[in-house]
Amino acid sequence: MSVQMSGMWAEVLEKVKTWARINSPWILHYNSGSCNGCDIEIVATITPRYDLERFGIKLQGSPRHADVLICTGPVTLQSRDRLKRIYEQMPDPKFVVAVGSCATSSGAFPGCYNVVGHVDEVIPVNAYIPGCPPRPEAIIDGIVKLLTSLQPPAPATAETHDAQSPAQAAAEAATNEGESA
Amino acid sequence: MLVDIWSSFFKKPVTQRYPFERLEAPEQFRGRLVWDPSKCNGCCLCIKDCPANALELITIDKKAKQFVMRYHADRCTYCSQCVQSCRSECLRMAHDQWEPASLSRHDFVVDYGNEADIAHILEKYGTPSARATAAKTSE
Amino acid sequence: MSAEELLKKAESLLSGVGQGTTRPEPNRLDVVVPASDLVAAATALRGADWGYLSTLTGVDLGKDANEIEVLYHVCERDAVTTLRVRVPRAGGTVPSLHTVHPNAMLFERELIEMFGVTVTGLADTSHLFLPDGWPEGTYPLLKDTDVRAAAAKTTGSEPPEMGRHGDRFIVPVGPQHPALKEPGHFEFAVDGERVTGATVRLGYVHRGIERAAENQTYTQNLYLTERVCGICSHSHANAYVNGVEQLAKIPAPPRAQAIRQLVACLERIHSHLLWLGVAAYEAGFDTLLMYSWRDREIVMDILEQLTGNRVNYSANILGGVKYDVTAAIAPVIRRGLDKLEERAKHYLHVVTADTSFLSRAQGIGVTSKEEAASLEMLGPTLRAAGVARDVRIDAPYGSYKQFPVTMVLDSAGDLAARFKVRVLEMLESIRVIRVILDGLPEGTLSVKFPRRIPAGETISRFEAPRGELFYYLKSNGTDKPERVKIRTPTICNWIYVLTKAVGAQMADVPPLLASIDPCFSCNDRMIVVNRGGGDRRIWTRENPQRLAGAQTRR
Amino acid sequence: MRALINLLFFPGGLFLILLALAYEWADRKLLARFENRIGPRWFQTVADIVKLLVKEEITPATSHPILFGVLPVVAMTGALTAALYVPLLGMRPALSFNGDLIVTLYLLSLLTMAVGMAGWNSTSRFTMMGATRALTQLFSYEAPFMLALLGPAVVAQSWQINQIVANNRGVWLLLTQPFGFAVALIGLMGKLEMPPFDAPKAKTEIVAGALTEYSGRGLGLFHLGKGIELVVGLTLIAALYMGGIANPVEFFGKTLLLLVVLTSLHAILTRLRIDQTVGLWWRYGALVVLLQWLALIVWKGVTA
Repeated sequence: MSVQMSGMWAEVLEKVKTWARINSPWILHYNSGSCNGCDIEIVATITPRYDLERFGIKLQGSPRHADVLICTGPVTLQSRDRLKRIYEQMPDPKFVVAVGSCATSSGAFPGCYNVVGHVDEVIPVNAYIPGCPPRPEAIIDGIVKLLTSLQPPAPATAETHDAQSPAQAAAEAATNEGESA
Repeated sequence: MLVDIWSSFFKKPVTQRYPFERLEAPEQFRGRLVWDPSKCNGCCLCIKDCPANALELITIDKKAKQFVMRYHADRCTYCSQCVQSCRSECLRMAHDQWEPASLSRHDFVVDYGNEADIAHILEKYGTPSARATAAKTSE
Repeated sequence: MSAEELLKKAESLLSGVGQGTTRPEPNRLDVVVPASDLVAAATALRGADWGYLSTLTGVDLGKDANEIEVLYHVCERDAVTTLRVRVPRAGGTVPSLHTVHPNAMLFERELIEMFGVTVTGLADTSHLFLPDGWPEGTYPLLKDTDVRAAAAKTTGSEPPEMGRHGDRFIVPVGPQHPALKEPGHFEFAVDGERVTGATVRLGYVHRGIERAAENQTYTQNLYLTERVCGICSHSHANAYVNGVEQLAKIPAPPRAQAIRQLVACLERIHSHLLWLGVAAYEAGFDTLLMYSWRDREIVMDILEQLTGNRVNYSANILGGVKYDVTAAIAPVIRRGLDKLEERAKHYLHVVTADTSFLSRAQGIGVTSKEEAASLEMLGPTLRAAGVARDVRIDAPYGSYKQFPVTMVLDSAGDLAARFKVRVLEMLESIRVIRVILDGLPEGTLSVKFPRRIPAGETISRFEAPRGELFYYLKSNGTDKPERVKIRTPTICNWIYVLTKAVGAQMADVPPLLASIDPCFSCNDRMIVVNRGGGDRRIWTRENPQRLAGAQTRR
Repeated sequence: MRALINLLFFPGGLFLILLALAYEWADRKLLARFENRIGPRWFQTVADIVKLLVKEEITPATSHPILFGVLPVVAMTGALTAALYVPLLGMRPALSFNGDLIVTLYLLSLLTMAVGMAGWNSTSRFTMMGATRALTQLFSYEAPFMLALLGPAVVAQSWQINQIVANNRGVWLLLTQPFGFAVALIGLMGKLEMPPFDAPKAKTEIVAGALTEYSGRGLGLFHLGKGIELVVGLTLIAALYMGGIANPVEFFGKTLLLLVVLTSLHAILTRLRIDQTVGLWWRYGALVVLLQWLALIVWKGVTA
């Protein structure tokens, strides 16, 4: 399907692709050695009070179905290779969010020997959410920041859409959510 | 269970629409650490008691009690032991700053102190460097 | 029978075997036993049905003494008998106790890989916590081992064999799996839908906390022990703080003790509600997950307003508590509890009367009272089988004497009974919180606590939501502990799950796994190989002993 | 030319896909509201499908590549062709011949066969178990489901769907044959693998069942096939048991009513183990439907 389309068509297709990727990010959760404080906060974001499904986020079981890998914990030596293996199995385009101070920088376990430290020593990380554990709202804030960063950067010609500040972009990315709820 | 699902069908959803409605965290909430340079006497008790090596005190002028506190927000475990250990009460945890998420690692190092000192520190030390403690592999 | 009579009875039982008995604390008895007749001592205690083996601690006495001391802690209600065995540091050998206590097999494995002591008569001596590629011959808990270098030399862990095992069909439930909120690797040999063999490999969450605790100060360890497990963080912090306060002989003021018990009960409600949702989700009942976690937000808000964090409350400091139950927050707690009580009663009805739910919960993993006692299980899983064992009632610590808790028991011993016991424990916690709020003693929140703790050793037991949590602390007069031993409740329930998994339907295994409320980060250990052969094994009384002996890793 | 437009755009392909996505959205939104949460936005299912179609497709090495690519297309076409014989939106079905009820039922179970084949083809453990469970479940609910749908055909004396609808105009067979209706509805839940019959794709046991290895285009097509099967099944039951469908308003009213019933059953029941589902179908499902047929034959004998 790599036929070369004329400029306008290609741009529209690209816009539709990004729109779809922003509005239906399926997440896969992997705990690489965390004390499960962050993991219960991640599951809490899916329950009625925070309900991530209003952003189109669904918790998936298999790496094949997932777009965003949410990783917690300071990557113990035993789960280091499994983390790499899971990351390789996910289809492109994929993103990684490191949740919790342990995933961002070995948080409360600097002195422990069986710990690699932080997730981005093992796989490339796109967004960090420190906190021990971060509140569910902070996790949602991190994911929204990641999603808005996928928005195509405002092209040189300003007439398509003006440069948006992240907060405004966050509102616009999920703006339909407002009226439909 | 049938009564349950139909009663919740007609009730308003309990979902809190976070990015659009932002509820304040309770008064007691332990958010980001805030340091007040005026009261600090450089005793470093907070650095000794921190379980995550998240605080570094860089002294510019001992006698005039001029310090710059380098706070690693990503290492901090928000346990507020430093607030408990500090005898001159110059540390407190802001209950309204709890959205530290960011896309790059370098937003997490916060330098507290007056601007002149911080500028002086930055060009002297350059990018934030971790205190090479024995237990922690340096960044 | 009071602690005094229990200890006298133990002393008489061990009179022939022990070389010297001392009473370091009113409820503890130390008996020095030579390695040769350790099994005789253990059998003497076990024969008279005196208690269960709570755990086994190794202590490195240092280069000059050139000895390792192995302590076997046997607990019966509020009395603790410790059998002390000294072995040379290099090449020390200790007989295995797994024929007497099935759980000893797991504790001995930890001893082998952490101290290098060889245990005779134990079939499976493979790694328990350490990663697969850990360099041989380096023992992390010996004082002179350079753990950083050993960790750097660790090679990658080999992925599970994805091929078929001869005739059997292996279903891997890998470290990443929707049923597991935490990493653990299970392999179920399956023919059709029936499970014929089960192996488990945990250790994915082993961070090396016990070694890290030895070179951090007592204050820093407070927050390290709290992060062993996120759901029962307060239990770990409390057990550690009780231990240090016993060492320093400075009890926390009564108001602080009461607030600690209040936060412990709130944590029990939040942990059981969380478990209710996850266990229902494993059985495929998503609506109950959504409802129980929606109601759990009430107790999370209370905890956030009281202590400032939803999960790791860090309420304790050495010698007291950080936050006070002010007149402003008490009514908030009461209002929340009224709503929670009404919802808990509704869940009790759902868990005992909903036919579609009971079809997946009744008669699954049934355990008789003797079986549960012989397997030395812990926590609500044990109480659901009818064995009355709860540290808060047997050995009340802190303010549990002032605000007693009544024990919740059931006799059916299957999955539905465990749901029922945990929901009733929630209602019981709500009642106790109200009693505490009414009778909160006045007084200061904390007392001055020295940085250096006088030399000594102590044992601190605490009833976490999943069962008895055992802490052994040894101090050497400096501001850093000499040894911190943590034994978490989930490790004692693993043998039960694996033996019950054999012969069960594949679809019942996730709910069975969830029924003991496993907390991998709590116990981050365990590899048990239970090939189970081809035949379907009928469970009988003496199976625990024969099974434990037959563990062979092919 | 008009038939082509009919086939590709209006009651056929594109419109049907959008209708399927709308029904899937209604199902998810309803379930969310049962669980007291907001639920997905209106364009959510469209975004999901578009994202899946543009995602990278990974073909596992151990599976047969051509079969791996073809099976989703087979599943999709099975569901689409079944929609030709069904009175969508109250309009005359595009194709209609004597005996098309049996063909529709066969085409509907073609999708489950394709899922079973896909599970067997990619040899990971979870897909193998998912495939065996999907096929066992197929053989357990297929017979009672078919018998339940043939009840109205016997009353209307013909095997042609629009003939049946015409003869039973205005007679709500829901009342005269209640057991048949119940078995048909629950059979549809078994066919769509909605909980309590979602053992073949039980998330907490075998990850995603037969579709674990699929990503991108293949997963999207299977997902669409399931959505279309939901619409076709609902229309079929509404047409046969609820006094036929004359105009779009009646179509939407009746099918959405059935969808509400399905989703509330989905919300309150726990997932059944595969042996429990087979037991339930063969012991109770078949028995009830045969009793229904016995009553039908006796009643036919009396009135004839």
